Amino acid sequence: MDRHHLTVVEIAEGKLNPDAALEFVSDPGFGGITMFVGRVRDLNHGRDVTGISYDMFVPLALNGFAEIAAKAERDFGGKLKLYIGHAKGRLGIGDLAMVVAAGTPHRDEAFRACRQVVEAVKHTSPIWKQEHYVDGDSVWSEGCSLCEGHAPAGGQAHAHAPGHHHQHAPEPGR
Amino acid sequence: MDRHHLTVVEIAEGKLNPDAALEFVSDPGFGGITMFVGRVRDLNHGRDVTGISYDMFVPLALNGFAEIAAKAERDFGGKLKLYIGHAKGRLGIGDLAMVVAAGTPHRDEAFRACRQVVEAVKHTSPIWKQEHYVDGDSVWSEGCSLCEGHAPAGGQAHAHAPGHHHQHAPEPGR
Amino acid sequence: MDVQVKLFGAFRDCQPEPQVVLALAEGALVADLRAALEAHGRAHWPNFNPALLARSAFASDSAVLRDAQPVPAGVGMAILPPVSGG
Amino acid sequence: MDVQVKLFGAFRDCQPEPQVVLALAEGALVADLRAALEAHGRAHWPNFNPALLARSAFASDSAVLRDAQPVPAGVGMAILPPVSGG
Repeated sequence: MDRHHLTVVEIAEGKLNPDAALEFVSDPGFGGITMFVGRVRDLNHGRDVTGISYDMFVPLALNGFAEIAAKAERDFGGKLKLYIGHAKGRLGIGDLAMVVAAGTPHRDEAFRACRQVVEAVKHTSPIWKQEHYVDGDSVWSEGCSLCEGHAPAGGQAHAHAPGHHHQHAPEPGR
Repeated sequence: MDRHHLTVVEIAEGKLNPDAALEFVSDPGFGGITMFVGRVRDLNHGRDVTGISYDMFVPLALNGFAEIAAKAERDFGGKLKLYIGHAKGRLGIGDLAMVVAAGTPHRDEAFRACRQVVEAVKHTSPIWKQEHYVDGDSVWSEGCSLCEGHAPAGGQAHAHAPGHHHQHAPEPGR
Repeated sequence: MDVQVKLFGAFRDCQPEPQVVLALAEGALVADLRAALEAHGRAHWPNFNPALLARSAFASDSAVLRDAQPVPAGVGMAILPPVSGG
Repeated sequence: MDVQVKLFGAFRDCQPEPQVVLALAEGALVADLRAALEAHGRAHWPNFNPALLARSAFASDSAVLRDAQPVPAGVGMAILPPVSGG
């Protein structure tokens, strides 16, 4: 699946590279590229954040990225290149947690594919974040359950609206 | 309006820089950045394209970018940084025609602001493109009329849906 | 008064120079400017396309002006064919 | 059979080691693995949160497994709390 680049970057070994993502999804036949960059922000629910640790079950996460990419390819007609990258480890404020880029012939598909992939990664990937606060406290974020009844089988994105926010699950890094 | 960077880049003098756009819309309080990059593609409506010339009425275009940014700021609550850049002159295949980036605290606003701005720039900015073909022919693209009855006064985006394509106006560069 | 009109898009191909100067009565409206440009085009431009002019807007440096508005004095104008940016 | 379960997210804080090994009967289902992990948690983890376990899924390296499915033999398993990537 060389039209899709799927990667997990251990922060101790490197950083996510938006330029590489843009480059990867470029093609002489593509007029539109949409990219999302998720960064660690300094404040969440009124608490001063010093950083976020991302824990991840890497083989399953990469498997899930491949399913997400395959679904996007079906949904957007095959003329699509995708880059899905996520960071792992302890990140500071402003560090890049996630980079998703989609290249397509026309812009509408690029926007929609990028959005769909970002939501699927956030709602189905085995990734957990622990927020670290100025006062020394740390809290694991609540999130989307992968149990039946919460998510469909097959690891695909469940039916959250794009703007969905969990009542039970604030999304601290975003 | 230092939260918004609005620029027209003459291709003879430089290129649009996606890195600079990402950098500009970054902020310690922002968790989401969405960027759109429009590139010249090699084929349109079955004709082999060798390049596109962008003609532009620069002062009015920059004025329009400022109106588009002001509207986005109203619509997305003020916590928003925007970069709007467009190229001018004769571009080759793969050259960047347009870069729009939006940074916001949460990703939903970043996606929606970026999309809204891209559509507004495409539908209301005084920018014209002339496609150049392998056979030496050149054609000015049809597009959105700015006359009353076609577009509202005030230079804001008219009521096209995001996925809108003109029947009378193929969008060759996208 | 003389009004300079900058040409854009397909109007660039009507003549080598990027603008025309048209004579209008004092207090002329944008509709009068449109009529004057149409008369000029029919008289001087072999490839003039009246249908394109009908779909084109007039603008100053800072705003699109409607047919019922007066042509501002001492300001350069522009003729804007349908746009296709990005 | 012995089944290794890797711990993720908040379960990381239950013990220093990143996995537990649980003894299950041959042919055990994921539901049995869930019960065994709950018993282990109640017995050994002072900060064990049964409500979190109830919202957590079990998975192999390649797929999330449902409670009615058998635990695959000879494969490492993982306990996945609700996810919050990105």
